[in-house]
Amino acid sequence: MHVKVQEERFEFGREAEAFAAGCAGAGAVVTFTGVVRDADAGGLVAMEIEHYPGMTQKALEKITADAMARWSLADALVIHRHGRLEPGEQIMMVATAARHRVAAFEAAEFLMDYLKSRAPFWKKEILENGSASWVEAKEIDEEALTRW
Amino acid sequence: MHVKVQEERFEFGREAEAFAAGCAGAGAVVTFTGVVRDADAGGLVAMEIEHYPGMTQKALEKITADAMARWSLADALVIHRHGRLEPGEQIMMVATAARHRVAAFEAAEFLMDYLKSRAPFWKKEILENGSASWVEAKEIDEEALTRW
Amino acid sequence: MMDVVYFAWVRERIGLPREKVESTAATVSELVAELSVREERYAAAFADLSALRVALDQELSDFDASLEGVREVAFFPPMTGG
Amino acid sequence: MMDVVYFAWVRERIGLPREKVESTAATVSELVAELSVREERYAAAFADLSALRVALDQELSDFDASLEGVREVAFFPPMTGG
Repeated sequence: MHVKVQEERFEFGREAEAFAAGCAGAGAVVTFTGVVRDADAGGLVAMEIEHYPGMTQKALEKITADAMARWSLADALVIHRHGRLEPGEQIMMVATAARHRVAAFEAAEFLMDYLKSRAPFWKKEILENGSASWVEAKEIDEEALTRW
Repeated sequence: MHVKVQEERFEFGREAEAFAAGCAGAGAVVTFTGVVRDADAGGLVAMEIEHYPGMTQKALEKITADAMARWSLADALVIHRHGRLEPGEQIMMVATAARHRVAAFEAAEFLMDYLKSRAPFWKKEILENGSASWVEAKEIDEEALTRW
Repeated sequence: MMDVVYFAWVRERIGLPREKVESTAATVSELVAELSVREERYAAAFADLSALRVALDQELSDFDASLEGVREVAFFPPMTGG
Repeated sequence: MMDVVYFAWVRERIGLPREKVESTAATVSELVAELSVREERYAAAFADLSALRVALDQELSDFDASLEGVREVAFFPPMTGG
């Protein structure tokens, strides 16, 4: 199990390759990567991600350990960045390895749903016109948790 | 959209990185990789994958195009190997890119479910004791298609 | 005259990967019946059609389908890719 | 004496990330009530509790929870990670 909270960029391909190589007996490996998009309207200049340093690592470790146990994963990885990110930069990734594909997919979706609504990160969008606004939590992200 | 049917190994990390870099505006990228496991009992020496050369590329392109349209994907990738593979080798991968995570996950699961049961590949397991047997299709893999 | 191709254990049981077949069968089922009476190995391969799949000109099809205009018929077990 | 920390727009509205608070509040709700009467910026930040989340000693909690033995209280909007 690997949980990293960091400001620096990470190399998605290298992380994915190392993760898969580390659990070759697993059969099924799923990864998810979140990328900073342009805002839907009015060009996004940057995304600023604030977090709660004392709590973040613990919260991610708890969520990841829950997924490991529930789906009997061979391994799991979570990387989440904070600080200032520009469009096209990768915000975070998760990876899961299991004997069968259904478990690997479900565990990755579970991790994403919990990260979205239970890990202490807050996103702020900085637009071209200089305005800045906190991203609001979505109802559907909260509802997604009821699946688990 | 990228569909490759090949005997050679592929580098999962490099393919994943290139795929993600090619659709940076997408927001969400999901990958799945299948790895040759040891057999549950009686050590597996190799997996031989037979395919139907005239049909394979077309069948994969059709399935991938269906996923692209249905989930409005920014991009999709399928790589599937054939020939002789040893435990630990990667058999295949899929990758999907979409604006939101639910679409990227669903499209990747759809691709996997269809690849399992509708793409013309057949796996044969070669065991340590010299015996060889064709992997039987699983009822649950056929049932998985009813979800779509 | 059409090409008939076999994969996986169907190929092994029949003992060859591909052959040319002269047939007046109108449907896949009729072709299966013609082949099955040829030799025991065909009868063995085609004994349980529920364990077989068929593709016509490289598209999945079924045993009721017409062979009119078809150039390549493929028989194989359920796929196990992924 | 406990540490009270704020994140995202709660931090911006109150105007500081962290402060020490002397309080006899037994629950989170009582602490919120005490802070809200201090100054308008607190009242503004705590106006709608349904838009807020609270963590006690770095574990998610709720507004009814007891503050007994708690050293750090955090207030913030619903999280938006991932």
